[in-house]
Amino acid sequence: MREQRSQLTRWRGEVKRLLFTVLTVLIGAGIVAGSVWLLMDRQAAPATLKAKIVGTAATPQGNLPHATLDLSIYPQSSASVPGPDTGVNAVIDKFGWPFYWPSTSLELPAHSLVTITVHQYDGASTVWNPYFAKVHGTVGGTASFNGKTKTEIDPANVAHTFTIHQYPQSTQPYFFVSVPMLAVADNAKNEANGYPKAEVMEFSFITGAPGDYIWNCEDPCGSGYVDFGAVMSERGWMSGTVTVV
Amino acid sequence: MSIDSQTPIDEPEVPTNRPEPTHRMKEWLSRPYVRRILLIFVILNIVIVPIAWLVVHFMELSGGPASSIMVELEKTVFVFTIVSAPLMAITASILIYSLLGWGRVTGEEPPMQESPAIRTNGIAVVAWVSATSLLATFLVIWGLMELATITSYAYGSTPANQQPNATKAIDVNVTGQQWLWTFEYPDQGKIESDVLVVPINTPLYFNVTSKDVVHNFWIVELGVKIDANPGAITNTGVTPDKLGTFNIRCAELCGLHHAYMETKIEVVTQDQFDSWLREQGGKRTI
Amino acid sequence: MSLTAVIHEQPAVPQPRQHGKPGGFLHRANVFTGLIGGIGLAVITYAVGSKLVPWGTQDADFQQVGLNALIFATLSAWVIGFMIGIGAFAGPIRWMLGHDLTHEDAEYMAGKGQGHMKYWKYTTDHKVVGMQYLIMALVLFALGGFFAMLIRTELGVTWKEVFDPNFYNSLIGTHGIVMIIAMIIVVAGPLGNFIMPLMIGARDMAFPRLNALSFWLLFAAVPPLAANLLLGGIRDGWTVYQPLGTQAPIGMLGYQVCIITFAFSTGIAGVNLITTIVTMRARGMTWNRVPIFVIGTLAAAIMGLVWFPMFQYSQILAASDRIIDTSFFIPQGGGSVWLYENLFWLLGHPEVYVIVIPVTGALLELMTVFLRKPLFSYKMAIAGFAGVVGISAVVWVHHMYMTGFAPSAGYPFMLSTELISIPFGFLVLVMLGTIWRGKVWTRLPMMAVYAMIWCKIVGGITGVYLSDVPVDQYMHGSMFVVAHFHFMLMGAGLFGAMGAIVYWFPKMTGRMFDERIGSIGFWTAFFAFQLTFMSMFVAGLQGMPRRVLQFDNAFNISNWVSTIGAYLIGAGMLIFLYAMITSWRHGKPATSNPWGAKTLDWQTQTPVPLENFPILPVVTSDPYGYGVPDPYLKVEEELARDDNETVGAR
Amino acid sequence: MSTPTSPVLYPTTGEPVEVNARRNRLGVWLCIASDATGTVALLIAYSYLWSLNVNDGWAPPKGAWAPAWPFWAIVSGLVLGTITMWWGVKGISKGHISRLIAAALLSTLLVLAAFLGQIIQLSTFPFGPADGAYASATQWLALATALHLAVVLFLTLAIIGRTRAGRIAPDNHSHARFVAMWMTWVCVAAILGALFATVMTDSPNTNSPSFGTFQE
Repeated sequence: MREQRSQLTRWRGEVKRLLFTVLTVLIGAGIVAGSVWLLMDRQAAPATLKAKIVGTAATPQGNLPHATLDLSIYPQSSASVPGPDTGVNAVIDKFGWPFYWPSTSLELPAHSLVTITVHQYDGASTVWNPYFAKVHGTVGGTASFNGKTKTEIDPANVAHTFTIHQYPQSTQPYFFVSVPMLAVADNAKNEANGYPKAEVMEFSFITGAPGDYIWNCEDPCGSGYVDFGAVMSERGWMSGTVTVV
Repeated sequence: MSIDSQTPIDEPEVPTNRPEPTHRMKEWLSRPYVRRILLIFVILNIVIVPIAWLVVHFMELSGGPASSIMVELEKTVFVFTIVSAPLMAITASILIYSLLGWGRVTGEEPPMQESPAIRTNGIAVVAWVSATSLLATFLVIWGLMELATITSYAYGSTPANQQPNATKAIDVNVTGQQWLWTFEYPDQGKIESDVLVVPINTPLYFNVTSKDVVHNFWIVELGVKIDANPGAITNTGVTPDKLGTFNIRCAELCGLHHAYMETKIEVVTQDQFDSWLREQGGKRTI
Repeated sequence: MSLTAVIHEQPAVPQPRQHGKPGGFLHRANVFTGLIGGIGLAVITYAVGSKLVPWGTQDADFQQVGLNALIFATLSAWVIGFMIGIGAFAGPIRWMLGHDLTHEDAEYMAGKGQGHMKYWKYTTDHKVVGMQYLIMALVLFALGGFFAMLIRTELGVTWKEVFDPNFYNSLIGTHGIVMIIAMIIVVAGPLGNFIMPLMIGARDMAFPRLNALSFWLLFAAVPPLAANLLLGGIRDGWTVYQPLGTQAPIGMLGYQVCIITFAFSTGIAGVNLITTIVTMRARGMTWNRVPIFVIGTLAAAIMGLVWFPMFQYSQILAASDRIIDTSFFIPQGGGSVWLYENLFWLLGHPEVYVIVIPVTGALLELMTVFLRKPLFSYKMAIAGFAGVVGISAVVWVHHMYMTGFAPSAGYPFMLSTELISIPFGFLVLVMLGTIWRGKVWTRLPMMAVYAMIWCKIVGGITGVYLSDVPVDQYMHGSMFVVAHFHFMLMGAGLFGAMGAIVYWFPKMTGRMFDERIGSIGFWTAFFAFQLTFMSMFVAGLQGMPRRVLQFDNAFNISNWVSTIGAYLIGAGMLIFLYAMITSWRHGKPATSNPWGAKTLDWQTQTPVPLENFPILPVVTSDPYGYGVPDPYLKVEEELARDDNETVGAR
Repeated sequence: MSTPTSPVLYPTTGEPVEVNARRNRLGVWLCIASDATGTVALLIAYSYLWSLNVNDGWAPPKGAWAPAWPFWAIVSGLVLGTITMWWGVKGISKGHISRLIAAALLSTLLVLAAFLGQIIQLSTFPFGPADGAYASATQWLALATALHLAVVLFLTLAIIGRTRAGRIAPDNHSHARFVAMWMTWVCVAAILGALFATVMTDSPNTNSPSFGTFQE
């Protein structure tokens, strides 16, 4: 009789230990899964900005759907344009960070001509690498700066650049577009909306098959060592994603 | 103090008059466990050596080798795997046999039956040390020779010293900036590109630098790798000998978009290269 | 073991004047006052500092003026305030004033009659410090393992970014440095402090107060490191190559303060360990009778002591680059990135041996017990340790083959790096020779020996690839490197450490380790480990660079395998942890010598009394007197007789 | 006075003070070794940047090298203080307690002078930290000396305190000796720093590639 009870208690002990072992693992898994979910939620990219299809256009590659996209670059957020405040590093002081607006995660249609118009309100900061003062990858290798068509601008007069480049996927078409953004003169006076008169850049390029790409500004406009810190190293301000669908 | 001058730990526990070495060798080889371990050793070698082919296969998955340097690298990896296989095999076979052959003991209490008190064994020590030293020496010599070879492949075609092969080297200025590679052909009319387009079988000479932080310029299938340092120019070179498009990656963490700091190298024929130069507005100088 | 007089009860030792209660200020100080002091001083510093430079003042770069200085001062203030609060400065001040410790003071500080509170105080008893180190290591492993799970999640989800790239870069950096610190302390901390003095028959460490200091410095160093994730993270891997580190946000300062503090902790611990081993061995423990684990600890302590200041200064100078705009690593101002890499790797490589050597020593120690065999060729083991310590000083450039800072340096450093594999070979020989013909007592610690030898061989062979400049030209900066050093540090280091901790668990906690559950966890983790990092080798061979969060589809399969394996490792480690905690709380009570070992640490009773040995032991032989005469010697004798007869006949 | 029959015992552990002193001496040597590698790290940094002259950024603007005499003034103050301390140690080993107190007092004053001199030198360098690599390296060498001197200051003061409290006696004066040993090492470190900063000024590398450009 006592035999059986001791048997029973030992058996109970075994089961209990087993359950607690499994429980420990489950708790660990729960912690990891929960924090992954939290972090993804915390670091969500800004709402996607889709290019609008406005018809078809004749291109070197024949008639393609024509899509347009309007972007603006603000020197710093204001009452009229709040600007982004995302990312894990919200504690870092973001006063005076320039940013692309309305969004930095873009979506473009595949196999079509895309025309991007940028209203640029920020001042100049010399670009390290003169390569990025030239226009690359657009139709005809040119862009229109305030209506004037050029292939490059003065490196000392570049405010930012819009540079799309390759995602590390060998299966998707190579895609590279880089256009410098003309700077506003330092003595330009502000208008009603609190910003000076915008410089307008317009350029078109042809997208290939669907794929994921990223873009960022190549003109050091941040802070820290060689001005590539701060805003230049944060998603959602001077860099983002480009999805071709 | 007397207790301090006790017997040293390597006291010889073997009789002073040993049998002749040949006899002892025969006797040793006749021991069953020795034979079994040797058997396992042979089997393991048969299992392990083929890994050498596997390793090289993995290295070639992405389309290489596309240069003589890469060929040398794969050869080195292959040889190293072969020569280190026996080391792994002997270790593994002893471990395996020790779990099966010499008598396992289980239970809660410290085992009563004790193992043979082998303090040391001069023959084993000498054999092991000489074997590992020989292995290391071989690896060093092989490595030094290979290093000399690939260095000559890389720099043998620099404008500095008269290169053996007739074709003049093409200089390429490689600039890393967060997070893009840009290439400049100083002798071809300073044309610039985001993709590295080069003619086949022509020596290339890279001047690599960085605009900001440390990057690492890695042409995977060509076996070229050198850091791009700010404030310094590093040089390397290669002669591509396979047509096709290969990967250029950044192999040194360089910030936000390090993972995306990739581009292509297109190895094309001389004619294609010339026409590419022309449409880039460059001029042919070779 | 003959006996000697009880030294510490000398009659009529003239005592200095007793100042106040025993322990003086330390009577009130504990970790909570430490936290109060640290947080208080940090807050005050921050408030005052931000008054000096009003928040929001921007320089031309829109950078917060003096932000770096402010944060650095705040974090340092935390460290200093904590050390004040815990009472670390009481000793120096008493020494300065000549108020030396009385015997009562010393006994109070050793935790006499304080129950569990002594684990929360500036306690000098080496056993308490060892326990504190053990808990600290477990906490750090939990933290680093958690980061590892996040990293593998990102790499397993190959079709999208799970995390912000910056956060991912901070993750890999924090995971790296947390695990490195944990691996450095996991054996030399708990076992080096708790077990080593017992093994050499000492009453305590040579400098008990430095012992407490080294632990609490480590304790104070961790919060700044953890804080970096809130301050923008360290976005450059654990090596934080400059000038990327100068570009990174203020989280970098957390890393730098942590390393500067931790280097002090390591140096102090090194001084303490070396002095203890050299000067406090029991009577009769001549150098050829010292247990091999003690030698291993000595070797590690020497390397840590000598090389850590290099690392410390690399971080001090990097911090000054950020704070006062010096240009040690800033090329525009004449600084050199190669200088940082050299200073970093001058420690960075010996540090690997600081991790691996004590583990090797511990396993060499315990395998004699589980094989009931003497250590095979003690002298070879010593030579192996000595060789590694010696050569480790001249191999650091093999981390820099591809930096191009001196292309011709590849030749000599390839030589030295290949040479260091020879002393490592000695250690492997000692392990194999000890296993040779031994009857294995298959307990968990012994299984760790098998695990370690396997991982060491794999890591060693892949290390041979990487030590070779031409091969490194392909492997450098690829996933292959990651897999290699995980085999060395985690495979050989961590699994070995798990075995060592299981072996000394009864002595440290007074309870037996639950080996059934423990083995489940151990083997799950071990085989999952093979899965994870073998497939990582494949990814590296295919050309996948390390520290990337998105990569070519070609690497997907091996990364999925790695991620699955990593999750299994996590599960195994949790099971092992559970086994540890339950056995700690209500495991089977342990006898004083459950393994039947011959070293001194098992000769005193369990739990170990305050001054370890009621009477100090005297050593009359080395601790490896296991085993019976070799049966095959009879065979040889017969052979010899035959030979002699043949000789006589002639 | 200790006699062979009854050695002076260390109160905390009850061991003879000689045993304790031998132990502590090893500890001091190890601290010196560790601090030495730190100093070597600084000297490596100095000479490395000196030899590279990256981006032609070694020399301070308009050749404003740091004047040499302050370095040597500071070093001489420190060396004098060390000699005095050794003199006091010799004294107490002969039994003159007052001589050790006097020596410690004197060397405290000398070291204090050196320390203040170091602070003044740091604040009056003809360049700021941001003025190139020479400026950075030199200022850190000076800063390291200042930190060393601060530690020494504490130690010499402590010797006064301990001797007056009777903790340092003719038969138990190892701590005074240790402090003198440490001061000797600090002298070596300071002299090395001064040598580097005053002798290795003009960089041997006259044509260094300037930042981020290709000039062969």
